[in-house]
Amino acid sequence: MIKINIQKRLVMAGGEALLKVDTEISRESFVALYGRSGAGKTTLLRILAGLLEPEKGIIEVDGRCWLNTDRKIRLPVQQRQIGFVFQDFALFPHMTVRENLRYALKPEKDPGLVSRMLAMVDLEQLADRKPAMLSGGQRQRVALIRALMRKPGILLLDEPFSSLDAEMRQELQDQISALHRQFNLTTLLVSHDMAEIYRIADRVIWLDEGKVLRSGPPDALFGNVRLSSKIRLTGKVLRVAKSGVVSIVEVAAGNTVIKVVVTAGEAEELHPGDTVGIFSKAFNPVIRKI
Amino acid sequence: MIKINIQKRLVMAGGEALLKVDTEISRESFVALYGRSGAGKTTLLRILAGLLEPEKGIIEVDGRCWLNTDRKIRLPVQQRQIGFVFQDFALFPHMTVRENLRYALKPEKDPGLVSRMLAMVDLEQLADRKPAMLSGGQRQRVALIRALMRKPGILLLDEPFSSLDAEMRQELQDQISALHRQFNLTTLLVSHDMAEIYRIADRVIWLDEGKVLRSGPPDALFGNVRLSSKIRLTGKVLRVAKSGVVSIVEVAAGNTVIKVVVTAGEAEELHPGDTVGIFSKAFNPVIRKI
Amino acid sequence: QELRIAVAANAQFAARALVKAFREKTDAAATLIVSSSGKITAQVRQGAPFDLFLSADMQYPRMLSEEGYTLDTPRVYACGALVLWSLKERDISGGIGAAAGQDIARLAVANPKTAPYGVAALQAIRALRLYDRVKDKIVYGESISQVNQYLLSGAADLALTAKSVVMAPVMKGRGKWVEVDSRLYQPIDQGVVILRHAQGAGLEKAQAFYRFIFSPQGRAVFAAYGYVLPPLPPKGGER
Amino acid sequence: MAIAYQPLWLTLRLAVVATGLLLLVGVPLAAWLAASTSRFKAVFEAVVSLPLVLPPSVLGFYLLLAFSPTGRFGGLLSSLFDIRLVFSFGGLVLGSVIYSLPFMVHPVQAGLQSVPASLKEASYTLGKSRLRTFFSVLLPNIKPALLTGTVLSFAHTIGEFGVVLMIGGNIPGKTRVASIAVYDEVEASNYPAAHVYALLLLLVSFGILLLVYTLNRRLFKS
Amino acid sequence: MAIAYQPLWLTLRLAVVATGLLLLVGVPLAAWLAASTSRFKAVFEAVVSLPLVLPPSVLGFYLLLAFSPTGRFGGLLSSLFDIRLVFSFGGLVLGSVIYSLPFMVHPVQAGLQSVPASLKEASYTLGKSRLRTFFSVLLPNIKPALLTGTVLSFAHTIGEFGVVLMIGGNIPGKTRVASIAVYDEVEASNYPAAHVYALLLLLVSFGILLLVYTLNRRLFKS
Ligand SMILES: Nc1ncnc2c1ncn2[C@@H]1O[C@H](COP(=O)(O)OP(=O)(O)OP(=O)(O)O)[C@@H](O)[C@H]1O
Ligand SMILES: Nc1ncnc2c1ncn2[C@@H]1O[C@H](COP(=O)(O)OP(=O)(O)OP(=O)(O)O)[C@@H](O)[C@H]1O
Ligand code: MOO
Ligand SMILES: [Mg+2]
Ligand SMILES: [Mg+2]
Repeated sequence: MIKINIQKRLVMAGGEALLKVDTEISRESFVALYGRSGAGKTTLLRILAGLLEPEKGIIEVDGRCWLNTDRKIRLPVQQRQIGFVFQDFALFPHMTVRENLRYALKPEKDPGLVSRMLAMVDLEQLADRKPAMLSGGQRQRVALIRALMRKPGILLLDEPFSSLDAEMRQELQDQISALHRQFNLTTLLVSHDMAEIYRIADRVIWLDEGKVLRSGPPDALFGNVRLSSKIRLTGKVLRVAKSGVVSIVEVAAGNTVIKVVVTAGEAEELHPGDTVGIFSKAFNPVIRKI
Repeated sequence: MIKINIQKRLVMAGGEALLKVDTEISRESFVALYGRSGAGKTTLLRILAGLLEPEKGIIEVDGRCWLNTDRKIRLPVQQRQIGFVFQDFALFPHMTVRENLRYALKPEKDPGLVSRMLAMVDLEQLADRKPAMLSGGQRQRVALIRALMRKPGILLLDEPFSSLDAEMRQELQDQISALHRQFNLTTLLVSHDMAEIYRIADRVIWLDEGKVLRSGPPDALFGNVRLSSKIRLTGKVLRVAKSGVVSIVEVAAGNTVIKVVVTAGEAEELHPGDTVGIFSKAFNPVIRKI
Repeated sequence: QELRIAVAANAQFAARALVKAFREKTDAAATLIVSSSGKITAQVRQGAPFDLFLSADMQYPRMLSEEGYTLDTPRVYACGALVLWSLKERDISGGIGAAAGQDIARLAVANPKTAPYGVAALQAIRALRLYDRVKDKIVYGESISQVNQYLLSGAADLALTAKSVVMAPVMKGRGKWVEVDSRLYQPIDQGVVILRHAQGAGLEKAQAFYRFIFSPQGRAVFAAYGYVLPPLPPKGGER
Repeated sequence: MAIAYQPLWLTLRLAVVATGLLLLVGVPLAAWLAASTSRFKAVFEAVVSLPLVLPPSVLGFYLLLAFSPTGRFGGLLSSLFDIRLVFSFGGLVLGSVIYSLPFMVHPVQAGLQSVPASLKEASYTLGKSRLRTFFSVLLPNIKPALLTGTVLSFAHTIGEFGVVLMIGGNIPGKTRVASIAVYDEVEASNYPAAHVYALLLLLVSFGILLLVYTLNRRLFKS
Repeated sequence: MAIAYQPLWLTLRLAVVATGLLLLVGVPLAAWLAASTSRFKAVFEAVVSLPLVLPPSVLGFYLLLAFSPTGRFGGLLSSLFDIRLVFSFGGLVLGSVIYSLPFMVHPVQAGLQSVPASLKEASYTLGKSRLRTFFSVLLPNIKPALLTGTVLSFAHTIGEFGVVLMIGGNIPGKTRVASIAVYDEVEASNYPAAHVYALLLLLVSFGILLLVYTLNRRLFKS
């Protein structure tokens, strides 16, 4: 069980604001931190890791006090047994990929782990390269497995999949899911991607301007109506084009553009940029693998 | 018209490989570079920008020769009239956000542009901050508008949306689309996100191990059919749950989770992680503003 | 341990010859430590391991003796003579007055603050009422050695230096020089003292060398280097 | 005990002029070395450090030989431009610049080598020339290194006296800088005056250095 | 013309020992300054540069006063540990270390300040102590700055002679280093010998510097 109750002043895009989080995370859960850019996700992760100190706050992990500003307790980063993947990767530029991993290894741990991890993310061939010679996604993978080398109790991931292609992303998500279960990890993942969160997280903390807007299981949070054969999409109006007596509204919804026929009266209320919901009463979807 | 015909040796994850691209990009098109991590996307962009020289090759833009290794021609980066958004943002750490933008401004350009751009990406409040004090997504937005300040002829974007939340991402995509049309830009965008590509690109170059695997319009390439009042969504299978004689398949599509009822036989072919298309024959959508 | 003799720069040539002769005679070796009298004095005060000090004047050894760093009072071993020196062929037979000439841009003189030869040189210039005419041509060398360097490098056209310098073997045939009338400056009495550091066998060696300085052979060496010899004391300098 | 302030002024003038020149000369040289991929780069790097390994007054002696009107370089200067480098302020400046060159070049080169390449590239893609990029992007990003080079050069020029003593000729008001003045007092066993000079030199230098470092922190923070 | 090689050996020994000590003392000091947020940081930074602003032989004079057995510090050392710092090799080493300190501290501090904080943080999250992080992550990432500090200190110790002459006393085989030997020959107007010494000093130093820079390039490339 992780208890967090912290306060920190931040200067946000909309002026000064307080990052104020009071929540509990149960052991071995997979929690996603969701929220707009600048909401305070990275800051919260850094406070958990001990890289940043809040003005006021308490952090307790499994009954052990990591931070208590009132009692001036502050467990050093090193003793927090965490794995952290930085948004900018923070690979050591003077070490090769292998050396980066070996550095992370605890002395007693078996050195074969390095090779196994490299194989897992398909980087064996690049093991002797310096980070500067890697592509963005390759760097991200190195950062990810480096954080796993110590088999930490808590894994903190700051957008670890943002530069990965869909295939690699899914593969790594699965692997992290597996590792999460295998090593009984508690994982906190910063992500912007609802689908991703839906896939691997069992709880979401939705931050907005430093506050917890909502939190709970992903499907409850993202407000989907679970009714089979019913569809509700949200999207943005791209264009409203008159076509005879009716108008055709193009709506961008996720990865699709949907054209909807509306009456002239309805069309008047719709303008490009509007957020709209699309509902369907009689929807008989057919699913096909591609 | 941009003609590219280049060769460069790369050390890929799977050993050495040749980046070999021979293609043409028409003026004012919006081209997406798609491909796995390490496929050579960034490298191609850097070669186009003049930041990297291929072993052999020709680049011609609107009849003007930018590069010809045989004739030893190499137009300096500065004269290529490009905008470049780096994967690591490359903001100038000693300048504030505003100064970063002002630096990019051509002397003759109106200084009001800086404020307008800042407003566009919702960063006015942070204009006087140094990049180190920004969140990842905020940095990305600054990098993006900085590249646009010079109203370049060709815009090169290396995963410019990877650290943005869905809303901001969509907003910026729309803005780039608009700018692309407004300034008659030719835009090359590196992206891993099919949906994103589908939304804003009109052509995709799919790189794999340094070679062009396929290229063409996104719907042809990713196989989407656009029919009004018809819906076709692509998504990923999240879960397949038996429910009596039928099974319920949960599919993540964009920002929505859709549940589809399938027969037991159909369910056997579907596994979590599969990419699927969802079609509907009889779809009578209702649209409502929210 | 070898005898360590600290010696002022101007006396180093004569001292070197002296050490050689001493060695031939007594088979005892000595090491020279060449420095400025001021530095040597500062170092002796802080316990420098020197046995004997051949100064460029009487003032420094006198100070040391008064402060108790020596075993006796200083005694004059030689009187320096000032010479006017030129590398180029030019008429300097008229003495320092040549420095006022059109063709002379720079006259090198030792810094009177740090070198006794500088004091003497300025006394001579003043005595000849030349100071105002040459003062803008004067460049000051930290020591006699630097004055020599100014002349030898061609940076200065004329130099007022010690006669012992131009008499030194390394300077043979380098330019021409004339002696400055010794009545124009106060005699440059150079003193020697045995330092407190000399003890036991070292003291015996130091005393032997001290005696050698004042022996006829030693005096001949100083004479050969152009020094004026002080009159021998009635009892022959035995201690 | 009369304390002459002239040497102090002269020293400050010398230090300011020499440091200024060192910035003008050393920074481009450092930039060239940092960017160079020449096979002989190591040779040039070693050569830049060489003035250091000679004792200052020996270096001064050789500079004296070189600068003297009867020497080649000095003769040329003297006949062509009527410039005399020995026993003149100009000579002191040149001598100090040569001697302090490594203190400027090395730190700045090291600083330039640590700037991420993407910053330079970003500036190029924004249409900025190499020169503009150098001044607007590279230099501001190596402030600590520039500061190091400036402080080391400045302090070293203040304290340096071997070279200056040799080629300057200790001419009051012209080439007698403070370091020589203190030295003279020590040599003359005039310790009280030496103490006063040394203290003055320390205080003034300390004041300047403190100002520099404090300003630097201020500027850095904002 | 007899060339004594002893001073050369002594010089190399001095330069190696002093540079080694400077690394031991200067690097931690630089690290402390780089990390410090103390209000008095600027004061400490200025103090580190101060040995530079005194002429070497004047600094040497004050060190002589301090180190001498009749002085406070020297007296303490002499009575407690029977260590004598004046006119001994140990004194030369200490004097050189004090005088060359800024050449080590400043570049290294500047280098450390330019390392991105995230590298340090990443190492902490990997459970590595501050010390381990410092040696395994920070130092390797400021190689150019370390090289600068080492080369400047080394070269400067080779060429330095004012301090060494004053506190060493120019005793053959003990404190007569090469720089003093050249100086002596120049002082004795024995120019041929001076040229030979100077050339030797230049060649040896050049050789060492070239080796250092070449090795550095090699190591960097791999
Ligand atoms: N400086 C370099 N020298 C040699 N090879 C390099 C260099 N930089 C990258 N590579 C290699 O070239 C290949 C292509 O890299 P590139 O950065 O173009 O990939 P990418 O398609 O942009 O990948 P990502 O989506 O992960 O950013 C990679 O396998 C990488 O290891
Ligand atoms: N060092 C800092 N000092 C003060 N404020 C900061 C600092 N770093 C970031 N901020 C501000 O705090 C807010 C939260 O930043 P944070 O990095 O936690 O955002 P985030 O949720 O991770 O966003 P993103 O998704 O863009 O990475 C932002 O508005 C940012 O401008
Ligand atoms: O022998 Mo000196 O140093 O010119 O007084
Ligand atoms: Mg963040
Ligand atoms: Mg890339």
